[in-house]
Amino acid sequence: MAWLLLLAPLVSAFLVWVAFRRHPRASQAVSITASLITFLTAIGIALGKIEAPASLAWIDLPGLRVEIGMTLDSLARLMLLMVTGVAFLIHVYSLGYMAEDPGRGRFFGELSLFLASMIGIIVSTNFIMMYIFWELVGVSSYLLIGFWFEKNSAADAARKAFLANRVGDFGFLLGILTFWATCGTVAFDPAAARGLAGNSLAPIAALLLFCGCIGKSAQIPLHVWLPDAMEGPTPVSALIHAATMVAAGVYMLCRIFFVLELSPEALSVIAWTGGITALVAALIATQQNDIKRVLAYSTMSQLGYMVLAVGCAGTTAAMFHLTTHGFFKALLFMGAGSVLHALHHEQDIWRMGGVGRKMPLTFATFGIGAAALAGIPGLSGFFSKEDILQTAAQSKPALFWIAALTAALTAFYMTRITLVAFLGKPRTEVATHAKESPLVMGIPLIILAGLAIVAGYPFFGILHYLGAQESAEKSLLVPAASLTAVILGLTAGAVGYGRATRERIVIPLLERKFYFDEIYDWTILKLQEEAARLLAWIDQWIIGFFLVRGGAFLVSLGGEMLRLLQAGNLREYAFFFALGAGGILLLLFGH
Amino acid sequence: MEGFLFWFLAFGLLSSAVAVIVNRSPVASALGLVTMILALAGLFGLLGAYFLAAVQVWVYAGAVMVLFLFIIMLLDLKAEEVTPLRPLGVGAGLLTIVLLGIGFWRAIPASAWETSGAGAGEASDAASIGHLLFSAYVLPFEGVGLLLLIAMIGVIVLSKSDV
Amino acid sequence: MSPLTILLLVEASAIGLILFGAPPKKVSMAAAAVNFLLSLWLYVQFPAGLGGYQFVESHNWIALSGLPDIRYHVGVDGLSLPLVLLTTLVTLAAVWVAPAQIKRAAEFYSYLLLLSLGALGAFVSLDLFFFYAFHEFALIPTFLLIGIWGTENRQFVSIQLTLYLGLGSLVLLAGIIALLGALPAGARTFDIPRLTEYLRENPLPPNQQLLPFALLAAGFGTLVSLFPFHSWAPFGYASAPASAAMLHAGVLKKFGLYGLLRVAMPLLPGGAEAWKPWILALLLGNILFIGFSTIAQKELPAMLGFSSVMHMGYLFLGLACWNVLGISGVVFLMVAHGLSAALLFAVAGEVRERAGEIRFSELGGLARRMPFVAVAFLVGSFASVGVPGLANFPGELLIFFGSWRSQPLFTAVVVWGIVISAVYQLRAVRSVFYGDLPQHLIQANDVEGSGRIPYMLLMAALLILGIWPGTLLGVVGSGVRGFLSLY
Amino acid sequence: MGTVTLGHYLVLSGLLFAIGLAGVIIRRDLLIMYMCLEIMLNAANLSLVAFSRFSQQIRGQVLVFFVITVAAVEVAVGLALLVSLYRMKRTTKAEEITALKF
Repeated sequence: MAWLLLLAPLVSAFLVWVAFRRHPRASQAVSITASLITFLTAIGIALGKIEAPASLAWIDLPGLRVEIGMTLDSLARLMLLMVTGVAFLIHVYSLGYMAEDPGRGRFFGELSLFLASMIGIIVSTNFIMMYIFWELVGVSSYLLIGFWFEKNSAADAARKAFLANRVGDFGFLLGILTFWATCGTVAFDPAAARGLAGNSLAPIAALLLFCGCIGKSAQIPLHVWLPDAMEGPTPVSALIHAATMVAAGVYMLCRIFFVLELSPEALSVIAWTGGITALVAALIATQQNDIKRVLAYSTMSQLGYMVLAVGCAGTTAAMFHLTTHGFFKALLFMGAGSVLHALHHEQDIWRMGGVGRKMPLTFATFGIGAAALAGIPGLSGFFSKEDILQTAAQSKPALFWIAALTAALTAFYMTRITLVAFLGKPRTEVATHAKESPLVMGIPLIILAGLAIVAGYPFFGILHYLGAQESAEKSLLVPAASLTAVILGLTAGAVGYGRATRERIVIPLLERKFYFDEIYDWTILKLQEEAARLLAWIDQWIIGFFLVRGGAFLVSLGGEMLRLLQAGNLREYAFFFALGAGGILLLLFGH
Repeated sequence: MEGFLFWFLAFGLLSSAVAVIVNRSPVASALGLVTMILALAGLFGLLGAYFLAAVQVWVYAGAVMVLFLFIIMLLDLKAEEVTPLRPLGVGAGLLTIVLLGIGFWRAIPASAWETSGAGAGEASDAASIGHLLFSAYVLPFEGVGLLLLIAMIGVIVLSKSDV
Repeated sequence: MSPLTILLLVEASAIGLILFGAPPKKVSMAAAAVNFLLSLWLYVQFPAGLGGYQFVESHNWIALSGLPDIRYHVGVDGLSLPLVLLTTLVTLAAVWVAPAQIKRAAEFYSYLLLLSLGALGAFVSLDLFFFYAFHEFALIPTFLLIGIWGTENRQFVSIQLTLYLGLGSLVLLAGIIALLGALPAGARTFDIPRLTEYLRENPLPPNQQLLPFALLAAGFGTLVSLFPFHSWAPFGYASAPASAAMLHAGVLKKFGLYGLLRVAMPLLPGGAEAWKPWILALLLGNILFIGFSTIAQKELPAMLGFSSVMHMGYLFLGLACWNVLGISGVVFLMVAHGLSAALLFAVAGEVRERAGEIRFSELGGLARRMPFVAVAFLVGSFASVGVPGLANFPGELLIFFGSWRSQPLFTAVVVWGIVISAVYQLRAVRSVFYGDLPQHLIQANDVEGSGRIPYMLLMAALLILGIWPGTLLGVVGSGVRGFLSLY
Repeated sequence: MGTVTLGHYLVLSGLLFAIGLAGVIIRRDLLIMYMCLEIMLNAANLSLVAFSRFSQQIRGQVLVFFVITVAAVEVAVGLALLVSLYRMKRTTKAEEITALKF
């Protein structure tokens, strides 16, 4: 039964690919059914009605046994519920959002493929299985970002996303190889990992494995793909680049925490990477004008939080925040998508304004999401963020202050986009004519808004599910600091953008995203381009021309020279004959 | 006596061969060739091959030399005043002589210097050669006959198909 | 009669029929289909548990004094059977995608079949003489196919390719002679199983293995485009007609690897050990040097040619590590690379044919006009990049695992190749199929109807092997274990 | 003067052959080169007869008989060729006849 989790979306993707690409209705039906089946199966698993099946041997050779199986522990169950639930809602939402797109048949097939890969990551029992689905998630994300392939920017963004992920996967694969070579297995087996304990390879393995997370969860320095990935259709942004795929990196860290915890050095690196990413992304987010980009940077920033939490050994806090973030970030993206849908894909917040009055439902739900993200007490984001800050304060105080600063910035930029986009007067023609989106998009928004409110409370049971113990001592400093931060951020946002009709604060460094893209363009891309051109030149001229054709030239030159001897002069021939005959005689009898 | 005859004929043989090469006039060269053939016939005789000596004189000195002289006259060849010998060619020729001379010298097995007695054994006569020709070598003999025929036809064709 | 002989006879008689005036495309497709089904049947029938050679047939052919007996000796084991299956499948696809209206069609199709026949013969031969001769034999149709039906610069390219490969074969021949010469006269034989058995029991002294192995490795290496003996490959494939490129890059090129696997490394393990650092250094050239050169290519077929050279680096790595994982990975990846290269070259042929353009700068947005071709290219690209779910991934993975234990740092550098290949392959996708559709490509149209079947066959094979590698690994693994347990 | 051995004859034959070959190299006129060829053939004949004599084998002389016959044939055909060449090229200089076709 549990195989349905993987099989249903895979079969759906395959059917759509083979048969239904040109038949949107059939493809929608198949894909949504598949997603519903996975959701129901996930519920069944969570309720303990469905057991994990026996593993199948995928590769079985001496020295390497790779199984395709299912881990259904509490970590996986929680993640399954969140992913399949959000995915199902997004499938439904896409019905409305993509209703007019001629290629939506293909779209739903790719969504199914993504869902299958994502579930694969969650249930994997070993590193290789995780790597397989890890890569597949990258592929489906490539396909979905490049869904509007005729747009140059989308095509480029897709490629960039895949490559950045590939670089991360390179490290991930090396980490797997290191782990396997030391521990002799690729299974998630804490007992086997003891081989790594005290070994000088432990930090190396841990950090290499972490590379996978850097790529997938868009941590600095491989984060550049995530904002560009917003070129994809908005449901994709919501599903992949907010709620699920990018969270896979954090999930992976929790899953392999038994390796990470062997090396405190590696944990610090992880925590600091997370902290810096959280801060930098939040800073950038304050200066972006594209509503989806703001959300993208905020996603990055929140992922930084989670990574920070893992680095501080707070996997429970990380998973908690991952779940609540999944709900409210999906909500925010879908709300933004609803706005874009109404505004004919106008994404600049300065060209919106007053949308809130035209689209009350969207505004209300978006507002709830924004408040949750900002960490306003009483909403889910507050609880989970609190947990992370608590963890950080206990193990790495410096990071705690960074995290608190980030919290203030988060409140600030969320206030900014909400105020600018939804309140005030419409600033453009399209904004004036905005209409509320259809109900098929509205219902998922309402459900998610509900989840975004309640998911943090103890009665909802996420923490309990993760098996967290109430920690005895809780510093009062943490709630105080975070509350202050949120209030500061809100006030600054409200003051700064209360009635703004244009940008008042311009910080080029932040607007240009710390020049990451430019630096990469100038260094890595240029360098690679030049190196490629140089090597191709060497290959063509030194090896292909000079050596190969030079060799051929030498041979033909030798031929030309020997030809001079074959001039047809009888007397020369006779002389050579004499030389030859004399030579042979001397050779035979000369001793 | 035999020794003297050998050295005498050998000297004649080599000097007339050299004469073929060094003489500028084709006619003189041809005459040198004749002398050489005669000296060789003498040596054949000294070796007891009287029949061959006779054939040598008939075929070479008779038929072949006449042909050569005939052609010389026909083409009206003069001494090589227009195309004198070149030092390079002469050097190469001398080198050839030295090289091959040494080569052949070294190639002769030591036992050959002990095999003397040219007088030993029967002098071969035409009869025994003829006997062999018509028994063991009858097929090559016929073949040579055919070759002569072909050559004859070939020569006729060559000289008739003038442009 | 062994079914393997039947495979050869089917192709030979198809060539005969074509020369006697039968419709070329139909006959060759029928022959290729029969062979594919037959080899599929062989594959299913193959008793993987038994190990050793199956479907063996052996006759005396030529016995010359002073030379070992030359025997017609065929058979397959877990290493060669997958290659036979690959050959018949790619042959079917190659004759199927070939245009029916082509100048001198009878010759064209009989050369294609000859090429396939040569490859097939080389893979099933257990006699060194036939093994070598079949491959040499296949070079002739390659030369003609490029020289007569090739595109830009075909005369120069066909001559360069043929001379280069001929030279490689010559070095190879010298290696075979050196190997046999190093044996005592009584032990000299062309029979590969007997040679293997003899050398296992009486290995040559290490210093006597050096020269034969170097010659064999250089010869086989040239045939597989080991850096820096690769210059024939990229532009040869770029100029070749699509079907010929499919058969050569997909199938015939694997002969060199198969030869290293079957002859050079098992017979001369000491030589292999001694030369291993060199082979590692050269394969790094394949992966990094050629990998970067691939990025700079400006035309689709040339880029595919370079990428095919680059991927050979992984195969050499798998051979060099010489353990169960590595060798299984090599056999698996040979098949996978054969399929993906064939698919990509076929697509490049369609693009050239239908869009009339191969330069990246002039192409773009073709996915809108040719969705099916675009999907095929995407699948081929993902396979070649090593995405899980497609056949290349398990092969590459096994090779990395096989090689990691003995040289982790080196392997780490090589693994970077997965990023390089993603860079150039996705760039190709981007510039050919994504983005704006230029005005001059508006009239390009898609492959329709039964023309899609060969692409579907190749894609299906890639998918099946990628999703469940056990379909192939069962046979390969048992073959490799049996094979390695001999040493 | 001493006894004459097989060696003497062989050296004589070798020298004659060398002179003949040197003649082919030195002289530039086809006709004379032809004569030198005859010298070389005769040198070979001499060693054949000498061997035949000293090893008491008459068969060597039969071979010489054949050689003489073939030499006669060769001279006839060769001279005919020479004449027709001369008709075409108006020369018998070896250097001026270097191509295989005209």
